[in-house]
Amino acid sequence: MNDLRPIIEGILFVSGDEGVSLSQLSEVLVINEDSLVELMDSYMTDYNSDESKGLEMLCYGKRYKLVTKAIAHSYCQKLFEETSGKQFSQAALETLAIIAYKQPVTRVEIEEIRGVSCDMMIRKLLARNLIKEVGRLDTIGKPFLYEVTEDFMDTFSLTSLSELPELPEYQTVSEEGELFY
Amino acid sequence: MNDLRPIIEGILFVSGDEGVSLSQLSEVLVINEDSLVELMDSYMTDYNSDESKGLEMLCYGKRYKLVTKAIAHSYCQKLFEETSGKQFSQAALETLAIIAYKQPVTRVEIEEIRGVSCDMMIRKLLARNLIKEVGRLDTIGKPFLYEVTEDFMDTFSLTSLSELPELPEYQTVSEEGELFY
Amino acid sequence: MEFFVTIEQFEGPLDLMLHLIKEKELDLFDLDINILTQQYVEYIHAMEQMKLDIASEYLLELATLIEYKSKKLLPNEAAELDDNYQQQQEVDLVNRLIEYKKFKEVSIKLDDLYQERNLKFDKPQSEIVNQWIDINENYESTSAYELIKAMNRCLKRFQLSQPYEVNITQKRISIEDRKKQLKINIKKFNEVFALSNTMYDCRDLYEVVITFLAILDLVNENVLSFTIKDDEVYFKKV
Repeated sequence: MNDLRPIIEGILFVSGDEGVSLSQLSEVLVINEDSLVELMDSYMTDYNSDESKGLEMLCYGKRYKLVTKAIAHSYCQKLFEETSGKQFSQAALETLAIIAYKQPVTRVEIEEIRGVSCDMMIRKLLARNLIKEVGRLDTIGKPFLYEVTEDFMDTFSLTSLSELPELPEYQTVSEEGELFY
Repeated sequence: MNDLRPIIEGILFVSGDEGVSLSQLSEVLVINEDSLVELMDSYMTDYNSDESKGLEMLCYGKRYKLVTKAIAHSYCQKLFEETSGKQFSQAALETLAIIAYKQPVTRVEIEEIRGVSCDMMIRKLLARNLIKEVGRLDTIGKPFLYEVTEDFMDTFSLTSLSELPELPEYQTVSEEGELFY
Repeated sequence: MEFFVTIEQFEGPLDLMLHLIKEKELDLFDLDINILTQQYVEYIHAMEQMKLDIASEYLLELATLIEYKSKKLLPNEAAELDDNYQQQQEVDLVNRLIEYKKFKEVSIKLDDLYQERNLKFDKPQSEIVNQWIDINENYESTSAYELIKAMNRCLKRFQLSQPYEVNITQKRISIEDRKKQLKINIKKFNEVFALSNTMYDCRDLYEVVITFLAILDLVNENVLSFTIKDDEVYFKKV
Protein backbone atom coordinates (compact mmCIF):
# COMPACT_ATOMS: atom_id res chain seq x y z
CA MET A 1 0.00 0.00 0.00
CA ASN A 2 2.97 2.26 0.58
CA ASP A 3 3.44 2.69 -3.14
CA LEU A 4 0.24 4.73 -3.09
CA ARG A 5 1.84 7.35 -0.89
CA PRO A 6 3.80 9.21 -3.59
CA ILE A 7 0.70 9.19 -5.76
CA ILE A 8 -1.38 10.67 -2.96
CA GLU A 9 1.23 13.32 -2.29
CA GLY A 10 1.21 14.19 -5.98
CA ILE A 11 -2.56 14.46 -6.10
CA LEU A 12 -2.69 16.66 -3.01
CA PHE A 13 0.01 18.88 -4.44
CA VAL A 14 -1.77 19.42 -7.75
CA SER A 15 -5.08 20.10 -6.03
CA GLY A 16 -3.59 22.91 -3.99
CA ASP A 17 -5.74 25.03 -1.71
CA GLU A 18 -8.96 23.28 -2.68
CA GLY A 19 -7.71 20.01 -1.30
CA VAL A 20 -9.17 16.64 -2.21
CA SER A 21 -12.11 14.90 -0.59
CA LEU A 22 -11.94 11.40 0.80
CA SER A 23 -14.52 10.23 -1.73
CA GLN A 24 -12.60 11.70 -4.66
CA LEU A 25 -9.40 10.00 -3.51
CA SER A 26 -11.20 6.74 -2.96
CA GLU A 27 -12.59 6.90 -6.48
CA VAL A 28 -9.37 7.61 -8.34
CA LEU A 29 -7.26 5.25 -6.27
CA VAL A 30 -9.94 2.55 -6.53
CA ILE A 31 -9.81 1.75 -2.87
CA ASN A 32 -12.74 1.72 -0.45
CA GLU A 33 -13.13 4.64 1.91
CA ASP A 34 -12.56 2.69 5.11
CA SER A 35 -9.22 1.31 3.99
CA LEU A 36 -8.32 4.71 2.63
CA VAL A 37 -9.01 6.43 5.95
CA GLU A 38 -6.68 3.96 7.62
CA LEU A 39 -4.06 4.49 4.94
CA MET A 40 -4.37 8.26 5.18
CA ASP A 41 -4.18 8.22 8.97
CA SER A 42 -0.89 6.39 9.01
CA TYR A 43 0.48 8.35 6.06
CA MET A 44 -0.45 11.61 7.72
CA THR A 45 1.20 10.59 10.99
CA ASP A 46 4.41 9.66 9.20
CA TYR A 47 4.27 12.69 6.96
CA ASN A 48 3.76 15.19 9.72
CA SER A 49 6.41 13.73 12.00
CA ASP A 50 9.09 13.83 9.30
CA GLU A 51 11.25 16.79 10.25
CA SER A 52 13.04 16.86 6.93
CA LYS A 53 9.81 17.92 5.26
CA GLY A 54 8.69 21.51 4.86
CA LEU A 55 5.12 20.46 4.21
CA GLU A 56 2.35 19.22 6.39
CA MET A 57 -0.81 17.28 5.62
CA LEU A 58 -4.09 18.62 6.93
CA CYS A 59 -7.43 16.90 7.24
CA TYR A 60 -10.53 19.02 7.65
CA GLY A 61 -14.06 17.84 7.22
CA LYS A 62 -13.37 14.93 4.95
CA ARG A 63 -10.86 16.75 2.80
CA TYR A 64 -7.11 16.54 2.74
CA LYS A 65 -4.62 19.15 1.66
CA LEU A 66 -0.96 20.06 1.89
CA VAL A 67 0.26 23.26 3.50
CA THR A 68 3.66 24.58 4.50
CA LYS A 69 4.89 24.04 8.02
CA ALA A 70 4.90 27.02 10.34
CA ILE A 71 8.73 27.19 10.30
CA ALA A 72 8.69 28.47 6.74
CA HIS A 73 6.16 31.15 7.55
CA SER A 74 8.44 34.10 8.15
CA TYR A 75 10.45 33.32 5.02
CA CYS A 76 7.41 32.96 2.82
CA GLN A 77 6.04 36.15 4.24
CA LYS A 78 9.20 37.96 3.27
CA LEU A 79 8.97 36.55 -0.19
CA PHE A 80 5.33 37.13 -0.93
CA GLU A 81 4.27 40.12 1.08
CA GLU A 82 1.64 37.80 2.43
CA THR A 83 -1.20 39.59 4.12
CA SER A 84 -1.46 37.26 7.05
CA GLY A 85 -1.96 40.32 9.20
CA LYS A 86 -5.61 39.76 8.40
CA GLN A 87 -7.50 39.12 11.58
CA PHE A 88 -11.02 38.24 12.55
CA SER A 89 -12.92 40.81 14.53
CA GLN A 90 -14.34 39.79 17.87
CA ALA A 91 -17.84 40.07 16.39
CA ALA A 92 -16.93 37.70 13.54
CA LEU A 93 -15.40 35.17 15.93
CA GLU A 94 -18.41 35.24 18.24
CA THR A 95 -20.83 34.76 15.38
CA LEU A 96 -18.78 31.90 13.97
CA ALA A 97 -18.51 30.28 17.39
CA ILE A 98 -22.26 30.38 17.92
CA ILE A 99 -22.94 28.87 14.51
CA ALA A 100 -20.30 26.16 14.93
CA TYR A 101 -21.59 25.04 18.33
CA LYS A 102 -25.31 25.40 17.68
CA GLN A 103 -25.66 24.55 14.03
CA PRO A 104 -28.01 24.49 12.25
CA VAL A 105 -29.03 27.82 13.64
CA THR A 106 -31.09 30.83 12.52
CA ARG A 107 -30.05 34.45 12.52
CA VAL A 108 -32.52 35.24 15.28
CA GLU A 109 -31.00 32.61 17.56
CA ILE A 110 -27.55 34.07 16.98
CA GLU A 111 -28.83 37.55 17.70
CA GLU A 112 -30.46 36.39 20.91
CA ILE A 113 -27.16 35.14 22.20
CA ARG A 114 -25.07 38.08 21.03
CA GLY A 115 -27.66 40.69 21.91
CA VAL A 116 -26.97 42.61 18.70
CA SER A 117 -28.08 42.49 15.10
CA CYS A 118 -26.00 40.06 13.01
CA ASP A 119 -27.43 40.60 9.56
CA MET A 120 -24.37 42.25 8.01
CA MET A 121 -21.99 39.90 9.75
CA ILE A 122 -23.80 36.86 8.41
CA ARG A 123 -23.62 38.22 4.91
CA LYS A 124 -19.90 38.83 5.26
CA LEU A 125 -19.30 35.34 6.60
CA LEU A 126 -21.35 33.88 3.73
CA ALA A 127 -19.27 35.87 1.28
CA ARG A 128 -16.09 34.55 2.88
CA ASN A 129 -17.52 31.05 2.49
CA LEU A 130 -17.08 30.37 6.21
CA ILE A 131 -20.77 29.63 6.71
CA LYS A 132 -23.51 28.40 4.39
CA GLU A 133 -27.28 28.29 4.20
CA VAL A 134 -28.54 24.76 4.69
CA GLY A 135 -32.27 25.20 4.27
CA ARG A 136 -35.03 27.00 6.11
CA LEU A 137 -36.67 26.47 9.45
CA ASP A 138 -40.33 25.55 9.15
CA THR A 139 -41.68 28.42 11.19
CA ILE A 140 -43.04 31.93 10.66
CA GLY A 141 -40.98 33.74 8.06
CA LYS A 142 -39.14 30.53 7.12
CA PRO A 143 -35.77 31.80 8.33
CA PHE A 144 -32.56 30.42 6.85
CA LEU A 145 -30.57 27.90 8.83
CA TYR A 146 -26.80 28.34 8.90
CA GLU A 147 -23.94 25.94 9.32
CA VAL A 148 -20.18 26.32 9.10
CA THR A 149 -18.39 25.17 5.96
CA GLU A 150 -15.34 23.04 5.24
CA ASP A 151 -13.47 26.28 4.70
CA PHE A 152 -14.31 27.17 8.28
CA MET A 153 -12.78 23.92 9.49
CA ASP A 154 -9.69 24.53 7.41
CA THR A 155 -9.41 28.11 8.65
CA PHE A 156 -9.52 27.00 12.27
CA SER A 157 -7.47 23.78 11.89
CA LEU A 158 -10.32 21.46 12.76
CA THR A 159 -10.52 17.91 11.47
CA SER A 160 -14.14 17.74 12.56
CA LEU A 161 -16.49 19.83 14.65
CA SER A 162 -15.93 17.46 17.56
CA GLU A 163 -12.48 19.02 17.79
CA LEU A 164 -13.91 22.41 18.65
CA PRO A 165 -12.56 23.70 21.96
CA GLU A 166 -14.91 22.67 24.71
CA LEU A 167 -17.53 25.23 25.55
CA PRO A 168 -16.99 26.44 29.11
CA GLU A 169 -19.61 24.97 31.44
CA TYR A 170 -21.26 27.39 33.74
CA GLN A 171 -24.11 26.76 36.04
CA THR A 172 -27.22 28.43 34.81
CA VAL A 173 -29.82 29.74 37.17
CA SER A 174 -33.25 28.15 37.34
CA GLU A 175 -36.45 30.08 37.78
CA GLU A 176 -36.59 29.23 41.44
CA GLY A 177 -33.24 30.87 41.81
CA GLU A 178 -31.49 27.57 42.35
CA LEU A 179 -28.42 26.59 40.51
CA PHE A 180 -28.47 23.62 38.24
CA TYR A 181 -26.03 22.08 35.85
CA MET B 1 22.68 23.86 6.36
CA ASN B 2 20.28 20.94 6.17
CA ASP B 3 17.86 22.73 8.42
CA LEU B 4 17.23 25.08 5.51
CA ARG B 5 15.80 22.27 3.44
CA PRO B 6 12.31 22.17 4.97
CA ILE B 7 12.16 25.93 4.65
CA ILE B 8 13.15 25.78 1.00
CA GLU B 9 10.57 23.07 0.34
CA GLY B 10 7.94 25.29 1.96
CA ILE B 11 8.90 28.29 -0.15
CA LEU B 12 8.89 26.30 -3.38
CA PHE B 13 5.51 24.83 -2.46
CA VAL B 14 3.89 28.20 -1.86
CA SER B 15 5.28 29.67 -5.04
CA GLY B 16 3.47 26.98 -7.03
CA ASP B 17 3.59 27.08 -10.82
CA GLU B 18 5.64 30.26 -10.82
CA GLY B 19 8.55 28.87 -8.89
CA VAL B 20 11.19 30.96 -7.20
CA SER B 21 14.32 32.48 -8.67
CA LEU B 22 17.76 31.85 -7.27
CA SER B 23 18.12 35.52 -6.39
CA GLN B 24 14.82 35.58 -4.53
CA LEU B 25 15.81 32.51 -2.53
CA SER B 26 19.21 33.92 -1.81
CA GLU B 27 17.74 37.14 -0.52
CA VAL B 28 15.10 35.52 1.64
CA LEU B 29 17.43 32.94 3.12
CA VAL B 30 20.24 35.48 3.51
CA ILE B 31 22.74 33.23 1.85
CA ASN B 32 24.97 34.12 -1.07
CA GLU B 33 24.05 32.74 -4.47
CA ASP B 34 27.12 30.56 -4.88
CA SER B 35 26.59 28.71 -1.62
CA LEU B 36 22.91 28.47 -2.41
CA VAL B 37 23.52 26.85 -5.79
CA GLU B 38 25.64 24.23 -4.07
CA LEU B 39 23.01 23.70 -1.42
CA MET B 40 20.24 23.45 -3.99
CA ASP B 41 22.20 21.01 -6.14
CA SER B 42 22.62 18.54 -3.34
CA TYR B 43 19.10 19.07 -2.03
CA MET B 44 17.68 18.48 -5.49
CA THR B 45 19.68 15.31 -5.97
CA ASP B 46 18.46 13.93 -2.65
CA TYR B 47 14.93 15.14 -3.22
CA ASN B 48 14.55 13.62 -6.64
CA SER B 49 16.06 10.28 -5.74
CA ASP B 50 13.70 9.79 -2.82
CA GLU B 51 11.14 7.32 -4.10
CA SER B 52 8.78 7.90 -1.22
CA LYS B 53 8.09 11.38 -2.50
CA GLY B 54 5.37 12.24 -4.97
CA LEU B 55 6.99 15.53 -5.85
CA GLU B 56 9.99 16.46 -7.86
CA MET B 57 12.17 19.54 -7.84
CA LEU B 58 12.90 21.24 -11.14
CA CYS B 59 15.45 23.87 -12.01
CA TYR B 60 15.20 25.77 -15.22
CA GLY B 61 16.95 28.99 -15.99
CA LYS B 62 17.68 30.15 -12.52
CA ARG B 63 14.26 29.25 -11.16
CA TYR B 64 13.29 26.36 -8.96
CA LYS B 65 9.91 24.79 -8.59
CA LEU B 66 8.10 21.70 -7.38
CA VAL B 67 5.95 19.55 -9.63
CA THR B 68 4.10 16.28 -9.27
CA LYS B 69 6.01 13.21 -10.41
CA ALA B 70 4.82 11.61 -13.60
CA ILE B 71 3.50 8.49 -11.81
CA ALA B 72 0.75 10.54 -10.22
CA HIS B 73 -0.30 12.24 -13.43
CA SER B 74 -2.78 9.71 -14.72
CA TYR B 75 -4.50 9.68 -11.33
CA CYS B 76 -4.67 13.46 -11.19
CA GLN B 77 -6.07 13.52 -14.67
CA LYS B 78 -8.75 11.02 -13.73
CA LEU B 79 -9.56 13.01 -10.62
CA PHE B 80 -10.18 16.24 -12.42
CA GLU B 81 -11.87 14.71 -15.43
CA GLU B 82 -14.27 12.54 -13.52
CA THR B 83 -15.12 14.35 -10.39
CA SER B 84 -15.29 17.81 -11.78
CA GLY B 85 -16.96 16.91 -15.03
CA LYS B 86 -20.02 19.05 -14.84
CA GLN B 87 -18.68 21.59 -12.49
CA PHE B 88 -16.85 24.69 -13.37
CA SER B 89 -13.11 24.45 -13.09
CA GLN B 90 -11.46 26.85 -10.68
CA ALA B 91 -10.01 28.66 -13.66
CA ALA B 92 -13.41 29.07 -15.29
CA LEU B 93 -15.00 30.30 -12.07
CA GLU B 94 -12.20 32.75 -11.45
CA THR B 95 -12.41 34.17 -14.94
CA LEU B 96 -16.18 34.48 -14.71
CA ALA B 97 -15.98 36.08 -11.28
CA ILE B 98 -13.54 38.71 -12.48
CA ILE B 99 -15.69 39.54 -15.49
CA ALA B 100 -18.88 39.68 -13.42
CA TYR B 101 -17.38 41.94 -10.78
CA LYS B 102 -15.34 44.16 -13.05
CA GLN B 103 -17.23 44.25 -16.33
CA PRO B 104 -16.71 45.55 -18.93
CA VAL B 105 -13.19 44.27 -18.77
CA THR B 106 -10.40 43.38 -21.19
CA ARG B 107 -8.47 40.13 -21.38
CA VAL B 108 -5.33 41.87 -20.16
CA GLU B 109 -7.10 43.13 -17.05
CA ILE B 110 -8.36 39.62 -16.30
CA GLU B 111 -4.90 38.21 -16.78
CA GLU B 112 -3.41 40.79 -14.45
CA ILE B 113 -5.70 39.69 -11.66
CA ARG B 114 -5.49 35.95 -12.33
CA GLY B 115 -1.78 36.09 -12.97
CA VAL B 116 -2.02 33.63 -15.86
CA SER B 117 -2.92 33.70 -19.50
CA CYS B 118 -6.68 33.49 -20.06
CA ASP B 119 -6.88 33.37 -23.81
CA MET B 120 -8.11 29.80 -24.10
CA MET B 121 -10.45 30.17 -21.18
CA ILE B 122 -12.08 33.26 -22.65
CA ARG B 123 -12.61 31.46 -25.93
CA LYS B 124 -14.21 28.55 -24.09
CA LEU B 125 -16.49 30.81 -22.10
CA LEU B 126 -17.47 32.69 -25.26
CA ALA B 127 -18.24 29.39 -26.97
CA ARG B 128 -20.41 28.38 -24.03
CA ASN B 129 -22.18 31.73 -24.22
CA LEU B 130 -21.39 32.61 -20.62
CA ILE B 131 -19.60 35.81 -21.63
CA LYS B 132 -19.88 38.09 -24.64
CA GLU B 133 -17.87 40.77 -26.42
CA VAL B 134 -19.41 44.20 -25.93
CA GLY B 135 -17.12 46.43 -27.98
CA ARG B 136 -13.51 47.46 -27.90
CA LEU B 137 -11.50 49.63 -25.58
CA ASP B 138 -10.13 52.73 -27.26
CA THR B 139 -6.50 52.07 -26.53
CA ILE B 140 -3.47 50.45 -28.17
CA GLY B 141 -4.55 47.28 -29.91
CA LYS B 142 -8.24 48.05 -29.39
CA PRO B 143 -8.80 45.08 -27.10
CA PHE B 144 -12.23 43.51 -26.75
CA LEU B 145 -14.32 44.27 -23.70
CA TYR B 146 -16.15 41.37 -22.08
CA GLU B 147 -19.30 41.12 -20.03
CA VAL B 148 -21.31 38.21 -18.67
CA THR B 149 -24.45 37.04 -20.48
CA GLU B 150 -28.02 36.12 -19.61
CA ASP B 151 -26.95 32.48 -19.60
CA PHE B 152 -24.43 33.34 -16.95
CA MET B 153 -27.14 34.93 -14.82
CA ASP B 154 -29.27 31.82 -15.26
CA THR B 155 -26.49 29.48 -14.32
CA PHE B 156 -25.77 31.37 -11.11
CA SER B 157 -29.44 32.09 -10.35
CA LEU B 158 -28.97 35.84 -10.42
CA THR B 159 -31.60 38.31 -11.55
CA SER B 160 -29.14 41.17 -11.66
CA LEU B 161 -25.45 41.67 -11.04
CA SER B 162 -26.30 43.76 -8.00
CA GLU B 163 -27.27 40.46 -6.40
CA LEU B 164 -23.71 39.23 -6.51
CA PRO B 165 -22.43 38.57 -3.01
CA GLU B 166 -20.56 41.52 -1.67
CA LEU B 167 -16.84 41.23 -2.11
CA PRO B 168 -15.03 41.17 1.22
CA GLU B 169 -12.79 44.15 1.53
CA TYR B 170 -9.21 43.38 0.84
CA GLN B 171 -6.34 45.25 2.26
CA THR B 172 -3.90 46.60 -0.17
CA VAL B 173 -0.50 45.06 0.06
CA SER B 174 1.01 47.78 2.18
CA GLU B 175 -1.61 47.86 4.88
CA GLU B 176 -1.14 45.47 7.72
CA GLY B 177 -2.85 44.30 10.81
CA GLU B 178 -6.23 45.64 9.92
CA LEU B 179 -9.43 43.88 10.73
CA PHE B 180 -11.18 41.70 8.21
CA TYR B 181 -14.54 43.20 8.78
CA MET C 1 -17.23 59.21 37.65
CA GLU C 2 -14.80 58.58 34.85
CA PHE C 3 -15.09 56.05 32.06
CA PHE C 4 -12.01 55.01 30.24
CA VAL C 5 -13.66 52.50 28.01
CA THR C 6 -15.77 53.72 25.12
CA ILE C 7 -18.83 51.98 23.89
CA GLU C 8 -17.29 51.07 20.54
CA GLN C 9 -15.12 48.58 22.33
CA PHE C 10 -18.09 46.43 23.23
CA GLU C 11 -19.77 43.84 21.09
CA GLY C 12 -23.19 44.81 22.39
CA PRO C 13 -25.11 45.40 25.63
CA LEU C 14 -24.32 41.95 27.00
CA ASP C 15 -20.62 42.50 26.45
CA LEU C 16 -20.88 45.85 28.21
CA MET C 17 -22.69 44.26 31.15
CA LEU C 18 -20.04 41.57 31.46
CA HIS C 19 -17.43 44.31 31.51
CA LEU C 20 -19.28 46.18 34.28
CA ILE C 21 -19.71 42.98 36.27
CA LYS C 22 -16.01 42.30 36.06
CA GLU C 23 -14.98 45.88 36.74
CA LYS C 24 -17.26 46.26 39.75
CA GLU C 25 -16.33 42.79 40.97
CA LEU C 26 -19.91 41.65 40.97
CA ASP C 27 -20.71 37.97 41.10
CA LEU C 28 -22.27 36.87 37.83
CA PHE C 29 -23.70 33.79 39.46
CA ASP C 30 -25.29 35.67 42.31
CA LEU C 31 -25.96 38.88 40.57
CA ASP C 32 -27.41 41.93 42.23
CA ILE C 33 -29.31 43.33 39.32
CA ASN C 34 -29.91 46.59 41.11
CA ILE C 35 -26.25 47.40 41.16
CA LEU C 36 -25.75 46.25 37.59
CA THR C 37 -28.68 48.34 36.43
CA GLN C 38 -27.32 51.39 38.18
CA GLN C 39 -23.88 50.90 36.64
CA TYR C 40 -25.32 50.34 33.21
CA VAL C 41 -27.51 53.44 33.38
CA GLU C 42 -24.59 55.57 34.52
CA TYR C 43 -22.41 54.25 31.78
CA ILE C 44 -24.93 54.89 29.02
CA HIS C 45 -25.60 58.36 30.33
CA ALA C 46 -21.91 59.16 30.41
CA MET C 47 -21.56 57.95 26.84
CA GLU C 48 -24.49 60.07 25.80
CA GLN C 49 -22.87 63.11 27.38
CA MET C 50 -19.76 62.40 25.36
CA LYS C 51 -22.05 62.63 22.33
CA LEU C 52 -21.26 59.12 21.25
CA ASP C 53 -23.69 57.34 19.00
CA ILE C 54 -25.24 54.56 20.96
CA ALA C 55 -26.74 51.70 19.00
CA SER C 56 -30.40 50.95 19.60
CA GLU C 57 -29.52 47.58 21.15
CA TYR C 58 -27.93 49.31 24.10
CA LEU C 59 -30.94 51.56 24.57
CA LEU C 60 -33.36 48.65 24.36
CA GLU C 61 -31.48 46.88 27.12
CA LEU C 62 -31.39 50.12 29.06
CA ALA C 63 -35.18 50.42 28.87
CA THR C 64 -35.61 46.87 30.12
CA LEU C 65 -33.29 47.45 33.04
CA ILE C 66 -34.97 50.69 33.98
CA GLU C 67 -38.34 49.02 33.84
CA TYR C 68 -37.01 46.34 36.11
CA LYS C 69 -35.56 48.82 38.54
CA SER C 70 -38.63 51.05 38.68
CA LYS C 71 -40.86 48.08 39.39
CA LYS C 72 -38.67 47.14 42.31
CA LEU C 73 -38.91 50.64 43.69
CA LEU C 74 -42.68 50.68 43.58
CA PRO C 75 -44.46 49.93 46.86
CA ASN C 76 -45.08 46.23 46.98
CA GLU C 77 -48.83 46.31 46.49
CA ALA C 78 -48.78 44.66 43.13
CA ALA C 79 -49.95 41.11 42.74
CA GLU C 80 -47.71 38.18 43.50
CA LEU C 81 -47.75 37.41 39.83
CA ASP C 82 -45.63 40.45 39.27
CA ASP C 83 -43.16 39.13 41.73
CA ASN C 84 -42.75 36.00 39.71
CA TYR C 85 -42.36 38.11 36.62
CA GLN C 86 -39.60 40.02 38.36
CA GLN C 87 -37.76 36.91 39.29
CA GLN C 88 -38.17 35.43 35.85
CA GLN C 89 -36.72 38.55 34.28
CA GLU C 90 -33.76 38.46 36.58
CA VAL C 91 -33.08 34.81 35.87
CA ASP C 92 -33.41 35.39 32.15
CA LEU C 93 -30.87 38.18 32.13
CA VAL C 94 -28.33 36.20 34.14
CA ASN C 95 -28.75 33.20 31.87
CA ARG C 96 -28.31 35.33 28.80
CA LEU C 97 -25.14 36.78 30.27
CA ILE C 98 -23.83 33.33 31.10
CA GLU C 99 -24.64 32.02 27.63
CA TYR C 100 -23.01 34.99 25.97
CA LYS C 101 -19.94 34.70 28.20
CA LYS C 102 -19.44 31.10 27.09
CA PHE C 103 -19.26 32.06 23.43
CA LYS C 104 -17.15 35.09 24.10
CA GLU C 105 -14.61 32.91 25.85
CA VAL C 106 -14.61 30.16 23.27
CA SER C 107 -14.16 32.66 20.46
CA ILE C 108 -10.79 33.57 21.95
CA LYS C 109 -9.77 29.93 21.64
CA LEU C 110 -10.98 29.89 18.06
CA ASP C 111 -8.79 32.86 17.40
CA ASP C 112 -5.79 30.93 18.76
CA LEU C 113 -6.55 28.12 16.34
CA TYR C 114 -6.77 30.63 13.53
CA GLN C 115 -3.43 32.20 14.41
CA GLU C 116 -1.84 28.77 14.40
CA ARG C 117 -3.34 27.85 11.04
CA ASN C 118 -2.37 31.23 9.70
CA LEU C 119 1.28 30.26 9.92
CA LYS C 120 0.78 27.59 7.29
CA PHE C 121 0.45 28.49 3.65
CA ASP C 122 -1.67 26.98 0.92
CA LYS C 123 -0.67 26.80 -2.66
CA PRO C 124 -3.00 27.48 -5.59
CA GLN C 125 -4.23 24.60 -7.67
CA SER C 126 -1.71 23.74 -10.37
CA GLU C 127 -2.48 25.23 -13.76
CA ILE C 128 -2.08 21.85 -15.41
CA VAL C 129 -5.46 20.93 -14.00
CA ASN C 130 -7.08 23.17 -16.59
CA GLN C 131 -5.96 20.83 -19.32
CA TRP C 132 -7.76 17.96 -17.68
CA ILE C 133 -11.10 19.54 -17.21
CA ASP C 134 -13.48 19.24 -20.10
CA ILE C 135 -15.55 22.33 -19.84
CA ASN C 136 -17.68 21.64 -22.86
CA GLU C 137 -20.28 19.84 -20.82
CA ASN C 138 -23.48 21.38 -19.64
CA TYR C 139 -22.88 23.13 -16.42
CA GLU C 140 -24.89 22.39 -13.38
CA SER C 141 -26.45 25.45 -11.85
CA THR C 142 -23.96 26.86 -9.39
CA SER C 143 -24.26 29.09 -6.36
CA ALA C 144 -23.21 32.68 -6.78
CA TYR C 145 -21.08 32.19 -3.70
CA GLU C 146 -18.85 29.99 -5.84
CA LEU C 147 -18.09 33.15 -7.76
CA ILE C 148 -17.05 35.09 -4.74
CA LYS C 149 -14.97 32.17 -3.60
CA ALA C 150 -13.25 32.22 -6.96
CA MET C 151 -12.81 35.97 -6.78
CA ASN C 152 -11.33 35.66 -3.32
CA ARG C 153 -8.86 33.12 -4.58
CA CYS C 154 -7.82 35.46 -7.35
CA LEU C 155 -7.42 38.43 -5.09
CA LYS C 156 -5.47 36.44 -2.55
CA ARG C 157 -3.21 35.10 -5.25
CA PHE C 158 -2.95 38.55 -6.77
CA GLN C 159 -1.56 39.74 -3.48
CA LEU C 160 0.70 36.73 -3.16
CA SER C 161 2.11 37.30 -6.59
CA GLN C 162 2.83 40.96 -6.14
CA PRO C 163 6.22 40.58 -7.68
CA TYR C 164 9.00 40.53 -5.20
CA GLU C 165 11.17 42.29 -7.76
CA VAL C 166 9.19 45.43 -7.09
CA ASN C 167 10.64 45.48 -3.63
CA ILE C 168 14.12 45.18 -4.97
CA THR C 169 13.74 48.22 -7.18
CA GLN C 170 12.43 50.10 -4.21
CA LYS C 171 15.63 49.40 -2.38
CA ARG C 172 17.33 51.78 -4.81
CA ILE C 173 20.63 50.76 -6.17
CA SER C 174 23.56 53.00 -5.29
CA ILE C 175 25.93 54.56 -7.83
CA GLU C 176 28.74 52.35 -6.52
CA ASP C 177 26.69 49.19 -7.03
CA ARG C 178 25.58 50.33 -10.45
CA LYS C 179 29.23 50.89 -11.40
CA LYS C 180 30.02 47.30 -10.41
CA GLN C 181 27.10 46.06 -12.49
CA LEU C 182 28.16 48.16 -15.45
CA LYS C 183 31.72 46.86 -15.31
CA ILE C 184 30.32 43.35 -15.65
CA ASN C 185 27.78 44.32 -18.29
CA ILE C 186 30.21 46.10 -20.58
CA LYS C 187 32.39 43.02 -20.84
CA LYS C 188 29.59 41.62 -22.99
CA PHE C 189 29.39 44.74 -25.12
CA ASN C 190 31.28 45.50 -28.32
CA GLU C 191 34.42 47.56 -28.14
CA VAL C 192 32.38 50.67 -28.85
CA PHE C 193 28.87 50.98 -27.51
CA ALA C 194 26.16 53.59 -27.26
CA LEU C 195 24.91 55.17 -24.07
CA SER C 196 21.51 53.60 -24.70
CA ASN C 197 23.15 50.14 -24.51
CA THR C 198 24.03 50.74 -20.90
CA MET C 199 20.44 51.52 -20.06
CA TYR C 200 18.92 48.29 -21.40
CA ASP C 201 18.16 46.90 -17.96
CA CYS C 202 16.82 50.11 -16.45
CA ARG C 203 13.29 49.87 -15.18
CA ASP C 204 12.57 53.45 -14.27
CA LEU C 205 13.86 56.98 -14.49
CA TYR C 206 15.77 56.65 -11.25
CA GLU C 207 17.83 53.82 -12.63
CA VAL C 208 18.50 55.72 -15.84
CA VAL C 209 19.83 58.64 -13.83
CA ILE C 210 21.93 56.39 -11.59
CA THR C 211 23.32 54.65 -14.65
CA PHE C 212 24.25 57.95 -16.23
CA LEU C 213 26.00 59.11 -13.07
CA ALA C 214 27.82 55.78 -12.84
CA ILE C 215 28.96 56.13 -16.43
CA LEU C 216 30.26 59.63 -15.74
CA ASP C 217 32.17 58.21 -12.81
CA LEU C 218 33.66 55.46 -14.96
CA VAL C 219 34.77 58.06 -17.49
CA ASN C 220 36.25 60.06 -14.67
CA GLU C 221 38.12 56.97 -13.47
CA ASN C 222 39.42 56.41 -16.99
CA VAL C 223 37.68 53.11 -17.36
CA LEU C 224 35.78 54.48 -20.34
CA SER C 225 36.40 57.14 -22.93
CA PHE C 226 33.63 58.76 -24.92
CA THR C 227 32.84 60.50 -28.15
CA ILE C 228 29.72 62.22 -29.42
CA LYS C 229 28.48 61.51 -32.90
CA ASP C 230 25.17 62.75 -34.27
CA ASP C 231 22.91 62.71 -31.26
CA GLU C 232 24.31 59.61 -29.59
CA VAL C 233 27.11 59.31 -27.07
CA TYR C 234 29.50 56.44 -27.73
CA PHE C 235 31.85 54.85 -25.23
CA LYS C 236 34.98 52.87 -25.64
CA LYS C 237 36.62 50.62 -23.08
CA VAL C 238 40.03 52.01 -22.15
